[in-house]
Amino acid sequence: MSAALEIDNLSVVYDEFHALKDVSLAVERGESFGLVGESGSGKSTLLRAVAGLAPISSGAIRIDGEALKGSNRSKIFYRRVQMVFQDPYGSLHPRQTIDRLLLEPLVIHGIADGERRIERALDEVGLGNGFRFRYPHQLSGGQRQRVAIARALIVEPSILLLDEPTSALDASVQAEVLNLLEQILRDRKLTFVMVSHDLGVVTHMCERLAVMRNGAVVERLSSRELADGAVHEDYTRNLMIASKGFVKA
Amino acid sequence: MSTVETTSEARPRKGRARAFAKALGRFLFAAVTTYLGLLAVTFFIGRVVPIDPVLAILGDRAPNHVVERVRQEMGFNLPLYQQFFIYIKGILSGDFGNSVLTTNPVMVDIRRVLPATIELATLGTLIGAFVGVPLGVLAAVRRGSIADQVVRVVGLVGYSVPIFWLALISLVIFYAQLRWVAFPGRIDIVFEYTFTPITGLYLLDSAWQGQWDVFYDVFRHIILPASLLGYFSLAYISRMTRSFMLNELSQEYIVAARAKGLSETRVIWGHALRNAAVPLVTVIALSYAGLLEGSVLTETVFSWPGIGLYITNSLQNADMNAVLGGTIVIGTVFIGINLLSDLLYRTLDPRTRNR
Amino acid sequence: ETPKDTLVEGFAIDDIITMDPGEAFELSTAEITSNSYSLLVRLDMDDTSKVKGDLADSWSVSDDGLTYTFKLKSGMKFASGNPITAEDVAWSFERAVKLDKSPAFILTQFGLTGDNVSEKAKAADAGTFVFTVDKAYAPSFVLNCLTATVASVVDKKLVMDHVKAVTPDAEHKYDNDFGNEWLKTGYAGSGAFKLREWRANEVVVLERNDNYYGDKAKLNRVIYRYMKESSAQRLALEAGDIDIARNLEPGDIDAVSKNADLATTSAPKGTIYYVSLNNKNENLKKPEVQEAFKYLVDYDAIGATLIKGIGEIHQTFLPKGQLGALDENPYKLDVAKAKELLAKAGVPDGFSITMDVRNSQPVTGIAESMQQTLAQAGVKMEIIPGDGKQTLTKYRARTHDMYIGQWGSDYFDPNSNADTFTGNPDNSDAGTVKTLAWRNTWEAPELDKEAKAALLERDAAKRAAIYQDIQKKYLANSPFVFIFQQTEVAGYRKNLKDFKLGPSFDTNFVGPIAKE
Amino acid sequence: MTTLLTVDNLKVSYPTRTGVIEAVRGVSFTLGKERLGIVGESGSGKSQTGRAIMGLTPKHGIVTADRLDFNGIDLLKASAGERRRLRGKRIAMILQDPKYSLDPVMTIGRQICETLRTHEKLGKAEARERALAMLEAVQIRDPKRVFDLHPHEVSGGMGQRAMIAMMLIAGPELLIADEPTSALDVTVQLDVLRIMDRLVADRGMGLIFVSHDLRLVSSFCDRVIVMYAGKIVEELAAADLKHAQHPYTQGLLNCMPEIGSNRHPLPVLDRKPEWAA
Amino acid sequence: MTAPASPSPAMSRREWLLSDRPQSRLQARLGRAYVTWRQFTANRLAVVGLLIIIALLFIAAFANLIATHDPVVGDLRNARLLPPGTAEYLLGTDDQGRDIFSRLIYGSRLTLLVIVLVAVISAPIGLIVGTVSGYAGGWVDATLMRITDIFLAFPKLVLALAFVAALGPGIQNAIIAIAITSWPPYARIARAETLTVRRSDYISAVKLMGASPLRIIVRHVMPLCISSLIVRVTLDMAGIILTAAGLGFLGLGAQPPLPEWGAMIASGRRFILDQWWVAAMPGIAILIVSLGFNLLGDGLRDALDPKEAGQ
Ligand SMILES: Nc1ncnc2c1ncn2[C@@H]1O[C@H](COP(=O)(O)OP(=O)(O)OP(=O)(O)O)[C@@H](O)[C@H]1O
Ligand SMILES: Nc1ncnc2c1ncn2[C@@H]1O[C@H](COP(=O)(O)OP(=O)(O)OP(=O)(O)O)[C@@H](O)[C@H]1O
Ligand SMILES: [Mg+2]
Ligand SMILES: [Mg+2]
Repeated sequence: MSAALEIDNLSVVYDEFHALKDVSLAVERGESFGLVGESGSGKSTLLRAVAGLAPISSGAIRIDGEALKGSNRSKIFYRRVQMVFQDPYGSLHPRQTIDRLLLEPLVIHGIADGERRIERALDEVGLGNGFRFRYPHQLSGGQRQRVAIARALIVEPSILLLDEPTSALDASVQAEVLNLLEQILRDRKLTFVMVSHDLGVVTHMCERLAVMRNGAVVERLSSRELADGAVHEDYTRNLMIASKGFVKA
Repeated sequence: MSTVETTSEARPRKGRARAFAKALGRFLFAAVTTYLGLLAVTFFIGRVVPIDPVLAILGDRAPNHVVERVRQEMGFNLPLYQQFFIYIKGILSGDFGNSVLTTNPVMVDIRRVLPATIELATLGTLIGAFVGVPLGVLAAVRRGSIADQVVRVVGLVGYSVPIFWLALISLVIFYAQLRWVAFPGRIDIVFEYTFTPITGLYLLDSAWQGQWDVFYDVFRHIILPASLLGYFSLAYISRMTRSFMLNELSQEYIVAARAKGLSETRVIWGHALRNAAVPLVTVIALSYAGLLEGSVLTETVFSWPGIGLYITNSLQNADMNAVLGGTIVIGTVFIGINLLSDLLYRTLDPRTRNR
Repeated sequence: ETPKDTLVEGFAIDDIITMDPGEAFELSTAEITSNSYSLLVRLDMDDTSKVKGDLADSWSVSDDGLTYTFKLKSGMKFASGNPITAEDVAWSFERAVKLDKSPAFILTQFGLTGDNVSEKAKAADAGTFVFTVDKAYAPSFVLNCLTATVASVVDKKLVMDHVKAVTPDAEHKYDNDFGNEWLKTGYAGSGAFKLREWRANEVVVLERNDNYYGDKAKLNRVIYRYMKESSAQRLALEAGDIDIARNLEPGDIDAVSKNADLATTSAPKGTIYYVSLNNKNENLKKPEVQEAFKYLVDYDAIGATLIKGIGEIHQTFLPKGQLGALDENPYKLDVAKAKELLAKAGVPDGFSITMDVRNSQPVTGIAESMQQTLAQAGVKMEIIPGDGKQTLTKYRARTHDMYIGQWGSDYFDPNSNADTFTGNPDNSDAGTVKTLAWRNTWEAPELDKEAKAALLERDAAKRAAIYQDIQKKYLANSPFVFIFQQTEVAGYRKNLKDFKLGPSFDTNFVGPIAKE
Repeated sequence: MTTLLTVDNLKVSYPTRTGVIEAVRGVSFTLGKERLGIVGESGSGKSQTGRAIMGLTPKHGIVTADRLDFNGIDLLKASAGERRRLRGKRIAMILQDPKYSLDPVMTIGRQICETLRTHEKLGKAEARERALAMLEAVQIRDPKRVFDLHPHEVSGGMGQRAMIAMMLIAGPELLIADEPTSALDVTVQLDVLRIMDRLVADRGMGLIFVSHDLRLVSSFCDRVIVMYAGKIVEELAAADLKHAQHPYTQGLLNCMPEIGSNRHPLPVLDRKPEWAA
Repeated sequence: MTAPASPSPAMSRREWLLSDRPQSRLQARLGRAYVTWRQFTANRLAVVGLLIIIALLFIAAFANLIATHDPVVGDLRNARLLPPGTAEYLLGTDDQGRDIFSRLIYGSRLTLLVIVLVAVISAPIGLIVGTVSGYAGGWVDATLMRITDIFLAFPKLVLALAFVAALGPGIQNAIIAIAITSWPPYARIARAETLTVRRSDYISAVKLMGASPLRIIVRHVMPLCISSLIVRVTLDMAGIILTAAGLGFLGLGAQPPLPEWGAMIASGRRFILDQWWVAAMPGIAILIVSLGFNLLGDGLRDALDPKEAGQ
């Protein structure tokens, strides 16, 4: 049985700048996989490349064993793979109500019983029907991120790509969103790829993770190994120390 | 201690030069294609104009055989595309043809009329910028105050008033009634014999030659039209300044500058305006370009012998060589101004220097 | 304030396209040329149906009416200092004919061609010029034509220094341009003033010619300054920025004449304003409709307002002052009569029509006024405005319904107008003689024949009678509604002495003008 | 310990068309030569408190307090000029994001010199010397080069150091740091904190450290104030963090996932309306 | 859910509109419109502008009832160039003896006609060109922007003049000429807006839903451009009025006897020294109406497009 998502020697080049250099990964079906690294290390680029939003210069991506061609993705692909973005303030169309936002994928894919689905999706992410006709600016960051998750889930994908879904949120709100994601993961048996710069968040959510730096994967390990300090790279170790907080000299 | 070097610091200078050359190449290509389009559109219009160009050359009373002869001589009997090629060929060899109306080569005419417009538009823009920028700053700093409202209304009226109408009215007031200014043209006929312009910018020329009586006369001629144009650019510039300043004043670095204990003057003029100046350069350049064309109507009212008057006159007389020449020159000036403002932008904004 | 030794005129000189007298055919140029070049004969200001000598001291016509012999005054010089000889006169004629520009027909209509001109216009000796015509024309006709600026005498020696070699082709059979290119802006004359400079749409500068053989000009310089608008000219005149305003409109004339420092002067000119009806239009073709339209112009109101001071109501095609002009204005605004006529023509409820009008006064105002009066008789007239060249292009292509135009004689002789208003040898669209009659698709062979006969009538009084007869018939039955004859008006500062306007455009002399 | 700053019942409000927004609703504390942390979630009024002390509240905001005293100077009564002279010279503030808080068109060196020359009569050369020394003090390796760079040409961490240099160069007695490291990568964050830590210790300044990260604040500061909806809900010594009383504080402490700990689901805050009362 | 979709007695209409938990699409939309309206009306000058425009519409609609005289037929003999305030001629008469007041009233129809037609022609062209160009990028963008640049490189008025000269003078042709010259800036604006949103996450999100480019442009990008476009078009109305008047002034716009304001100024120009009102009155009318549009546009911008305010 092939992996849910396989990435082979993927490179992405933006105007002569190598954002990703020969990255390879494999994520099993039903697995939750984490990506950590500091800002600019290419985490988002990797997810965007999978979703067809970044220019792929070489390498291959396979979903359930099926190879994807270049950056073009079919409609069917998008029923399988969905993504939640880093910035909840920028990922919702500012002029559309939540209702309209959630209706859009249903219309595109010609899915019937929109009403019911929207209600259910909102319910699922812990937002009542009362939020349905609001505009994004009438929501808090956490609520927006829930809407974004609901939108991703409404087409019932099998793979969910999460690009730092909580980095823009307060710690307390982050906890709520993480709990929600965990519950969905459990209920729907989704395959997860989650990006974060916070080792705590990644180990909390994922079984395995990869550490990225300057567009390349420097280390692959499991959460267990990380918790035990079984780390090989200095860079990873630095990240670990930093996440512990300030130590007085 | 692990200091993270950023990529931008490490970027080599050579790459920068190459990027600049590339940008320049792209710009030139754009300029050339724009040019060709410009030529094509004008040429097309020129040939569709329902005026018999031969009529412009000969007048109504010419006998018919003369008309036919001239038509052939001018090549108006050739197919359109051939005429276009002939025209382009002329342009490429630097020949814009002769003006029917003045019999001079078009380039000679334009060399004579262009300085008049340049002088007018430049003075107008200077007035607009030197008054408009401080007004805009004032409005932004005192946002919502009476001063802000006044600046706003002054600006809006500037946007709303027909320029030719205002020109007429002010001519009646300042020339006919008060006799404060001189009219028409650029200079009194008295100086026709005593003053020889060098650059064609009379203010500069007369000052350079120390002919202060001429300078005064030229000034009395230019001040009214220039003030009118200045008012229009002022309306635009003050409004843009206001919005740029509001934008800059809401930035965090302004808070930081205040936190440093800088005086308000320094915060506003040294930091906010310095940053607002970057987009303002483009605005002022645009308004300059706008005045070049806004002068069409103004020049008509003030009998100002500039390129606007030249083009309208030629157009009405189906003098297509002159129209095309004039349009190309204005297009060149437009494109030149754009290039210049782009360069200025680059020097003013360090962020555009690399990357 | 203008300088003491300089006369500054505000003048709409935008029609000037060349200064070569052999080529120029524009009204403003006529004035400049007549002040800077000499002719054999000029109009007699005291009786404009006669001519008097300019360069010519005397002349005689042979009995067969074909040969005109001119004796030149002696000791005359061009502005350049070269002597004026019959050779210059002959060469000037030859030059004009061979150049064959717009005004050349004034000479060629006497049978001159490039091949025979050196024979037909030649110097018998240094002081005698002999001109031979092909038919026994009325001498008044020939002499009148010789007062046209195309017959100006140019300085052969000077021009020869500036000729440009050209390769002869089918159109131009000669190996040089007769100095045409240089003379467009250059000067080779002998008038009271020399042309110093012409800058299109800006200025014409004249300087006194000290070699002038006649009365020397009083002022050193004359500057014609381009100004189009009447109100601008008036402003400048009031402010003393110009000495003479040449294109004043009625309201401004009033104001100027009321100003203590200023005065006005006027003279009727040979220009006639008319409305023409194109016979291609089914309705306009009907004689009753044509007549009805003559009743649908409010002549009185127009005369009292729109053209007050700048024109006089005039309903025939020969302007007052020309030989044989008929001074009869029988038509008045009469809507009832017009309605009757329209009913007779089978269009009792009127019809819709367009009129091409150029954007200038007073024609726009007259057109608007007609629009209102025509509407009273049920005729809906739409005005199509355009600039001069635009409406003319349409007019010359005969695609108009109605056109409001002006016509100034090509030369100061009744034949000029008679020919254009009646002659139409080929009424097809391909017709090459584009007279005004042709432009309105109208033929009047009878009248044309009469006009041709008048040309050969050597008795001036009889000749005049023929023209009057033509005009009477024309008045009753033609697609032309004549409205007024232009009066040229100028406002000037009172410190000017001896400023007068002449009867035609080439008789506005600036030489006698002095300043106090 | 001498008291540097006394804040008593500070209120900041913004009248808007839809009603008055009360950003800070009666905050009181005192500060000596110590490190005081202010924590709280987004919008709880941390920054507004800091800015009110600096006198940087926007014009349309209304600041009131029973007492606002800096070293014996009554800030409420001080004229605008006096307050300006205090700013940068005696009270300084570091802003959150170096990308936005440095003037983009001015070189870093000039911005640092500007602070200095505003407050001290100093020649250009001398100011430059001092600035270079300060850049070195914030551990920039090649001060001469960085001096002539524009803000966009340096990394976030370096920009934040430049910002610190700019604010500390005139030797203030009180430093307000408003989330000085939240925009930085975790690894760089610690570098910057260490620099601040040393400078504060060396110069004996009072420090107000604003952050939303309770754990970070408690490890860095001596004393912590916890804010919620414009009010102080709890004040405690950093060492006593584990014994926090208020459920909000407890919630903040517990809701962060940690490496190695295995809490599924994470505890979440159950906000009670009475906290905000 | 117990709250009814219509305002309950306990809830004022205003509260219902301002509710931050709307119960229906309609309520959400109305609420949004209401907020915009309140933002708009907070700007007093903008309300003045709106009132001017409403007055213009009213006057244009009821011109035949308001006007006291025929706008085209005058009394050349008796009522030529009468000053304002003369019995029965409120604003005086012109050189054809026509009542200036009535001409101004009827002229409002022409003004409206011009701006409405120009807006209807040029705004959609600009919107389509701009969004397609901005979203598609590549050679489509390059080509479309080249064309736009060519039109922008022309002095606008000269280009309009040339077009009118080619098409022949007249109000329809003036409208076409102005429309042809006014779409490029709209295309630029729409493109700039599109470029900023093209890479935004919410457009990426829609793309991830599987939406086609056409759908993205029409349903997601265009609505975003529309408000800044509306603002710009409103602000441009004044410019259009001025350009039309300029053409009229040069004799290339509306034909006589149409009471077009610019042409009225042109014909009044001859009397400016003695009968100032003939040219002054239509000038004032133009000033008021274009000021109205500018004020309205300014207010709209602040209400619709807070971040663009002032630009
Ligand atoms: N559209 C683009 N054009 C050019 N460069 C890009 C583009 N998008 C990203 N990059 C560059 O690619 C690199 C990797 O970016 P990416 O967004 O993947 O980083 P990241 O690991 O997600 O960082 P962060 O934690 O800040 O989100 C960065 O240096 C960025 O500048
Ligand atoms: N200029 C202003 N006008 C109106 N309200 C404002 C203004 N500035 C701040 N506020 C309000 O004041 C409250 C407190 O803001 P403050 O910036 O102090 O929060 P904070 O605790 O610093 O949050 P963060 O962690 O997001 O920076 C917020 O609700 C904010 O909306
Ligand atoms: Mg990212
Ligand atoms: Mg804050």
